[in-house]
Amino acid sequence: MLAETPMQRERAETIFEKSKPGRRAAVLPEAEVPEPTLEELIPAKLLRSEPPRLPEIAEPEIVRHYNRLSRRNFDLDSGFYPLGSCTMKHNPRLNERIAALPGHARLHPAQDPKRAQGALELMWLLQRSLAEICGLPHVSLQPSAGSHGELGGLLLTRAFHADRGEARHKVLAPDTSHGTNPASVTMAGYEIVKVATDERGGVEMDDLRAKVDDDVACLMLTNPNTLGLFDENIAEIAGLIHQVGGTLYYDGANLNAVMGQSRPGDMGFDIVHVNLHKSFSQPHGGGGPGAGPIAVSDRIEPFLPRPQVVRRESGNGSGPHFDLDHERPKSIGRLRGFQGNFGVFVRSYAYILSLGADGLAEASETAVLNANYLKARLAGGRAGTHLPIAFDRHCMHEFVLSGKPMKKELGVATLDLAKRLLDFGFHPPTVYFPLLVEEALMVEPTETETKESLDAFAEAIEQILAEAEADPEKAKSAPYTTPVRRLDEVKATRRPVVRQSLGG
Amino acid sequence: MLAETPMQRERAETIFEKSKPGRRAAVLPEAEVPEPTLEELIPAKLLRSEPPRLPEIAEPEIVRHYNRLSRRNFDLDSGFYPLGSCTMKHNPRLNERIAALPGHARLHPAQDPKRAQGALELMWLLQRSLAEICGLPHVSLQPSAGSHGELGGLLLTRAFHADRGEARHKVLAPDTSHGTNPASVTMAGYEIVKVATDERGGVEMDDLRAKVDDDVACLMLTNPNTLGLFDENIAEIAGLIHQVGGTLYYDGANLNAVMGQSRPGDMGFDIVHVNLHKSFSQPHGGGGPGAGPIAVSDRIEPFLPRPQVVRRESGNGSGPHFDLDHERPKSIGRLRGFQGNFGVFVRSYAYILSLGADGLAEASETAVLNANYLKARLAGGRAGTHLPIAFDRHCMHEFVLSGKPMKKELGVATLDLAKRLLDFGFHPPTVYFPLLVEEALMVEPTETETKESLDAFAEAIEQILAEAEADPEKAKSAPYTTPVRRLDEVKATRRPVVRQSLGG
Amino acid sequence: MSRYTSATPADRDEMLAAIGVGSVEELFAQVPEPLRLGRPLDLPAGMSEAEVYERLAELAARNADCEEQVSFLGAGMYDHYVPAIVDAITQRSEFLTPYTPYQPEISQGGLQAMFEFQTAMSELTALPVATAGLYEGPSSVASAAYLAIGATKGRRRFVVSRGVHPHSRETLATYATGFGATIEEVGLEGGLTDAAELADAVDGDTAAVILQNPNFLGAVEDVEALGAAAKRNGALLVVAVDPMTLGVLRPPGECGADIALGEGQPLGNRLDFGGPSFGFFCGTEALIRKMPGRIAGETDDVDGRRGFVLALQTREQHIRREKATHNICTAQALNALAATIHLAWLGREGFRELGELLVRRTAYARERLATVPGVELLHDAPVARELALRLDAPMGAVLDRCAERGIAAGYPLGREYPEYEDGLLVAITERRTKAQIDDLAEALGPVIQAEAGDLVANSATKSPGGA
Amino acid sequence: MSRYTSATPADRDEMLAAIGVGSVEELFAQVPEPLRLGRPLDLPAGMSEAEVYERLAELAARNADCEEQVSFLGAGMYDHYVPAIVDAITQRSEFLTPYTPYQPEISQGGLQAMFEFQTAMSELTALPVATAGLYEGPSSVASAAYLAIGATKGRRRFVVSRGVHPHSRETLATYATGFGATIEEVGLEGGLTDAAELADAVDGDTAAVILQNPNFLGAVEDVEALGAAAKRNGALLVVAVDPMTLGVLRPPGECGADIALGEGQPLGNRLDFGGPSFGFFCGTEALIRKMPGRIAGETDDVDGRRGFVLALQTREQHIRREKATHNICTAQALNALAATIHLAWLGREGFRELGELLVRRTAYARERLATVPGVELLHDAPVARELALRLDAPMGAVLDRCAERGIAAGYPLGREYPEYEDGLLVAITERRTKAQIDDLAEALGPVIQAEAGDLVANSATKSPGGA
Ligand SMILES: Cc1ncc(COP(=O)(O)O)c(C=O)c1O
Ligand SMILES: Cc1ncc(COP(=O)(O)O)c(C=O)c1O
Repeated sequence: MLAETPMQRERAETIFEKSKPGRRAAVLPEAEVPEPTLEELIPAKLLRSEPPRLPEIAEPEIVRHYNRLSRRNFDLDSGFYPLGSCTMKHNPRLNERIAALPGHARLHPAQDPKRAQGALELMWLLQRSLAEICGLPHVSLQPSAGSHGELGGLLLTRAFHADRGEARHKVLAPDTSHGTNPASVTMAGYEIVKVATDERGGVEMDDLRAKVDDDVACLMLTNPNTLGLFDENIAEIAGLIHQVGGTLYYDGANLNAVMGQSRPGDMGFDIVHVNLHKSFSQPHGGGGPGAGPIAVSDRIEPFLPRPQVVRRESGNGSGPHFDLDHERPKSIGRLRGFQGNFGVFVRSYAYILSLGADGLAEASETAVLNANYLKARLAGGRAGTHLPIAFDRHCMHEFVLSGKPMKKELGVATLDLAKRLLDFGFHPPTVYFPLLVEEALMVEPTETETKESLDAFAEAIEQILAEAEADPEKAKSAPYTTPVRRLDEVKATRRPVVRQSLGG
Repeated sequence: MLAETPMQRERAETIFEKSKPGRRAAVLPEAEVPEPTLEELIPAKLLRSEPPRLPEIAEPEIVRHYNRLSRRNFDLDSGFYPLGSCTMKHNPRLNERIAALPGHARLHPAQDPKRAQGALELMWLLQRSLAEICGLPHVSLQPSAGSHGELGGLLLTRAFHADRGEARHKVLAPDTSHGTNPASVTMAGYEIVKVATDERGGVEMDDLRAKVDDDVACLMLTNPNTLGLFDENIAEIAGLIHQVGGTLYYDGANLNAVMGQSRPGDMGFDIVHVNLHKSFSQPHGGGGPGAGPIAVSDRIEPFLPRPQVVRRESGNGSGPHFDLDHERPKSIGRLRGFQGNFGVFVRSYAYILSLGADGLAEASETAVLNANYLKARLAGGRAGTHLPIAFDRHCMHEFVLSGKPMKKELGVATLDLAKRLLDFGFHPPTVYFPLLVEEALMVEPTETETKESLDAFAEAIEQILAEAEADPEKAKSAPYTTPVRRLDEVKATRRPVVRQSLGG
Repeated sequence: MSRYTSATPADRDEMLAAIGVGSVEELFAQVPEPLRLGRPLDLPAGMSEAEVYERLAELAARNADCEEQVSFLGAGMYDHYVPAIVDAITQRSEFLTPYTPYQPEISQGGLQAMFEFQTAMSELTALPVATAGLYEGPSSVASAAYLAIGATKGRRRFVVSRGVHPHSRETLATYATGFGATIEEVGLEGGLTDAAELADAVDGDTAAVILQNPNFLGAVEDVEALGAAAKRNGALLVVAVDPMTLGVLRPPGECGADIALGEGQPLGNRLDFGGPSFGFFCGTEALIRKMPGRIAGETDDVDGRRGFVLALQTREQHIRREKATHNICTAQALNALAATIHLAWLGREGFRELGELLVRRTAYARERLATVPGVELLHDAPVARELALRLDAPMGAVLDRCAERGIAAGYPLGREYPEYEDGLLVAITERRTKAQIDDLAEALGPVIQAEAGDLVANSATKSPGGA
Repeated sequence: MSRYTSATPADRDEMLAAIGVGSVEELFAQVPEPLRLGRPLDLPAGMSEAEVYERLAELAARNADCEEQVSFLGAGMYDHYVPAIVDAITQRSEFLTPYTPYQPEISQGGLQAMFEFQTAMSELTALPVATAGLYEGPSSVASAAYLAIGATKGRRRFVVSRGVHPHSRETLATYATGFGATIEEVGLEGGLTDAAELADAVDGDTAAVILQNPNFLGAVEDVEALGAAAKRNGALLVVAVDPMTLGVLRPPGECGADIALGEGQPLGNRLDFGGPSFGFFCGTEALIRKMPGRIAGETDDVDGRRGFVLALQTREQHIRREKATHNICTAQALNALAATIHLAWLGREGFRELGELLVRRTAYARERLATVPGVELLHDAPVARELALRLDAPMGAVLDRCAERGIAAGYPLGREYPEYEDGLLVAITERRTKAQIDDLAEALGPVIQAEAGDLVANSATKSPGGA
């Protein structure tokens, strides 16, 4: 019998603690030029007296440190990761290979567009592809992530209304909306107004009608929404918003359900953000990078951020060329430096080229099939009793269970179930979101999972529930086998220690 | 308490067992050309009826399979790996980056030398560098590993003697020699004659004198030898062999001890192989690839393998160019296809450029320092009692302990100690080699280890021995925490199962 | 089934049976018919891996990258050498493929890396609190402004030096329409922020004074002196810094900065035509609960083992929604990891040496380039790693001619600084050798002469420039 | 201290004190003074990482690689597309940096991968036993010959087709001086091994008959028919195969081969100017204890868990020394892993499809090229992935002219086959598109015309070649 796993035995030590004076990894080139003292070049008062206390450590131990650290992460390339709303789909290594080509990786962002034609063409092609997928004619690639796209979309809305001499103050969003939606609303200077959810999991139409007026700048919607359900009233909703002159914003986090099946533009949305790190396979990197391009309708186009990638016909018949258009008088301006997360564009465009029209449609189909299958598996057995589905209808690419009965009857909270799943080698679903569902468990298997993985996950849930029926403590004290066990999050927030102390 | 570690719980399943008919990862390009049936192009009797039963599995699960598998390996980038004789030194990632450049990785071996000047120049530069390090003027890069170099060296010896009208039959090697030495001797058609070791760990001179005669083709020596000791009589030994017209072969596995300090050529050796995967940082790859270039003296040069990389002055004053010289009438011929393990040459040359003259000398110095320090640490405490040093003098880059007292007094064999070290997160030293030392433990820390790692290793040994004094069963049943525990090697050899059965 | 999906026809049948429907079609019935696309997307058919590679390698080859050109382009992103271990480690699946560490027990690798990143950035800036990172540089400036509104109880006026990166100022302007804030720009004088104008501009309604150091023209500012106006008026002092200069330049935390932030690309990140990189964001203890984005914090597990978690999550959108300090969710964790590894690789001494190398090579470049006929210094303030010139010839033509010789000569200032229509910003990294600097000088001379004709004749005899 | 070593001056002092010496120098005292080098090595000083990169990237740029040229070079190594997952996985430290799995408990990753490799190669060749791999192709032929001596109780005569790769025949000849063996070569007739000559050559002293399929001229041999002579005389039938053809060609195990081996490069390995790659080596059950190199075998641990170990180590040098079946130690494990991953990626169907694609494109290329004036087929035997032509113009000049057009037209046969001085071997992979084949055809015509003058006039009207 073992007291600890090998990883548990290995106590955390930061790279700063492994430092020893005099060690180093980097050797720098010779200066080759005259070497006056720094004070001869820059006034002493503007100079630093002591270098920052970075670690002193030779290369082999740096490599070991981060290699060992890496193994303290669970990752998508090791196992099932049904983190709802995050679309943890396979990250093809092909895309990494292509992104690493020097023509991409070592291309300076201020390179003259004449000498960056390949990059601009790729961006233009990605814009066209996303426009087609979203069913909206214009795309800006600038936003760095979904939430950045949301902010951009709301600033577009503001500019759109300002251009018409209007100042509106309210933005509507359902109570199931993602936290970034209201946060973006606040940052964009609007007031958020929550709309209720009906018993089928869609927007409560009466509530919506009651709240729609001409102070409404925008309605932000995720469709399928964060319950994994397609809002069947979307056409009517769009009508209501457009009637009062508002814009309809599509949070594209769930686009993976509808690629090649249904298009936000066709549903009536004016502005869509696309999370390239979700539907388009950019690896999540432990929390980024991503990218959140926005697709918009004609009426929003004039306000898109600057610069915009454009294709121009050469007058001289030498074929089209690509450029950055800065002359956009109505533009909201920049959302960030340079042209956006180009490295992400490369990966996502490689993904689109790999799958093609059919492949994208098939991906969404399989994502929906996998979700419904897993939902069906979990509707039986103990999960059916303890973890009922929140809204009982076919789902799209994800679904939400409620751990309320489990908590009530077994004393085991959703959090406990999640922690116990860790011992079974699974990443837990998203927990406690959407807020609407008590003890929520949001499951998104994605299309790249096998039926075997789904079955194994369902069996693990069954086993955990069986175990909890016999002894709820088992789950409540879980996990047991992870590199560290349950952590004191309260302490970390009450008395935050957010950097390694180095004394002095 | 835990019944099993997470890795132990995960039972081995091969990629073939994960196969499911109809799945696939590769999508192939369209043929683009006419597609007659194969029988129209190749007679049916020469065609295969059923494709080989390769796995059917989509890319995400292939990646997961090998990622998970990888974590069932201990590796140099995770911890201390003092595997004697193998020089497990840090493998710089820079070298991987350079080897992956398309100009290296996608260069066809049959490219016309005119259009492979960079590759040939690199090979030539590596030849010159190894010649300088070995103190011998000519180098062939062809051999694929040390043992291949040995075979090559013996065939060179044969050719050298044949050229003088001699046919000799015996090759001498000390009883401490590595297994490849006698195996190469046999393959080269010679008879091996063992030479004894004296009480200082060097060649027993009387025994050598008794065995040297004019039927001796060659003496193969490792210096420092596999005990980690420099043979102080090397000059005399060389004299004895040369006197009878034999060649002196240097097994370069231990070159890491003497780079920039002492050169085999200066010691009197005629032929040297260099394991680029040891002293020159080519990663070991789980058992290759490596490369075993040979450096030779003038008298051996005419017999070197074909083709040889040469630098030629252009008659027209346009500077030198590089070529493959096939016109070597006395050459022993090829030892393999094309030009050798070029990818390994790139890595090792990058390493030589990185360290330079001083760095290489410093590497050997530090390797020797680290070995002697660890030896000193292990001379104290329980190791000093249970695991005495086999030959008590300063060592070079490695040293050999004997577990004989430990086995006798505690009933714990060297193998048990090695297995118990696994639980402490260390790769064990080489065990049961050299054969001369009973219950041998051969420790080579290399220069890239920190003092802290050496200390931790010494402390682990101390702890294991303390534990063994109290309860020898602890070691004898070790390991406990590895992905699998002690394996039945006898069964694997008695009733070998060497492939996955697929039924049918 | 594609190469990335696994549902065989047999699987599909079993799965549909378990669901209790006859086809996947039925599952999509919730999408009203008129909204179904009903046709294939108008995109090309899928391609094999080799074909995708060839196609995109072909596009990549149409870019003039820094492997092919000798590049003096900077302006916020720099062609530093990224050590091989950065790629090797960041490409490990364990770092590459997980998401934000919501489950800390199985995310200690990422969380500890964040903690180390925070420590490193805190050391660089000499400020006690660092976040785990924002999107990139310019939007971090806007995020600092947003924070300043809250930290000053709603002041909505920003005083910004024209030495701040134009992209940062433009981004701030974009965001400010949402914040309902106003921006006042302070001009440059001799390459440096006009101290008097700045002092005048700051008032009791000012939420923040925003500076950049070195500023966009490469000049090293006296941040402490400039910042006094902010202190006097209770405004935050926000300083955007080039992290690569912080081995030698006085860190913002020692100059009175409340917030130091910047573009992180120079630390271990590729150029990538502008992204992804990351923004770092550091501040005083007082601001910790107002910070944007993730922060890793140290704690213990139930058995007393040291561990790390996302701390202070109550600042964040997923908990606080409309009351969050920021809307950021997916950020740039992998890019921050790259920086952490790069900094560990450089180490304390290497980081300082690199800073010194940049300063010395830049000084050499300035002296050398100033001797070129037709070139003069745009300012003679001290510089660290980038310098500004004026050229006596049409900028576009000069840059094209240099490009023909394989040199990207620098960043033309004209678009963003009409006052410096003839201005060129030249950046130096440790990859730019003395020989390359000399080549640039030797290329510029004849190129300017050719483009400017005899305009340059009268400046041909001047002596080396500089201070 | 270098960047890779850690002993600081303080460490050194402590360590020397523990050892009980005053300097490292003292430790080297065992090296007699006259043998001490006493001067620095005559090598350049160490360089920074960036400088080493630049220097070697510069050398690399002086090679015309397959990224830059359209290459029809083959002759044993082929420009196949290596899927990205191969690099991603083989570059993981866990596979890249350990050594041979002597400690199986901590080497299950490598051992299981070997076991999978063996299974895959066994499937490909249809022989029950596969080893974990040898150095590369040609030396594997010599290793098979060595085995054959033992398996035939000391026969020392090999009959070898001239269709076997010249490098294999040369390597065999080199080794044979050690084995004390003789070699008889059998000629080719119409591109194929002369069956009658072969039958005559084999006798009761013959240890092995060695064939290659497809042979060096690209022709598909009737291995079973040719092998009959070996069977009759109790010699082993050894067949070198191109693994990429084994999705479509009858596998050696079904043709009576005792040993099938070959160059593994086409499976997941880079060209690397010729290495490292690996040799695969498969045989019948009867030969298992005579096999060279590592073999992974399945077994159980003390708790009954399935595991893998190095099996049958008593064949090996480290146990059996001079009685070992071979001298190999460090082999090519990582390259074999690359092959395993590539094969899993191709999968059962993909592997067959790839074989078919090669056959069809090669057929197209043969037909297309044969229409070029000045080109005729060297033989019209069936081909799978490589074809042999005769050109009516000086070979060197034709190849140079094609190279100027960015095409490596193929492998000239002249050096190794004086009888085919005008012979050119053209290899096809899935990367060589129809358009590229057409380009080659279009380039060859004018080039030959230019080089050969009116010599070609009379062949200009001939019809497409082929069988
Ligand atoms: C529904 C939903 N909306 C918005 C977002 C925000 O996207 P991002 O993380 O890219 O900023 C997320 C992602 O986490 C999401 O799941
Ligand atoms: C002393 C000695 N000689 C020879 C060899 C054989 O070298 P290789 O494994 O490169 O064939 C080794 C390596 O293991 C060795 O340690």
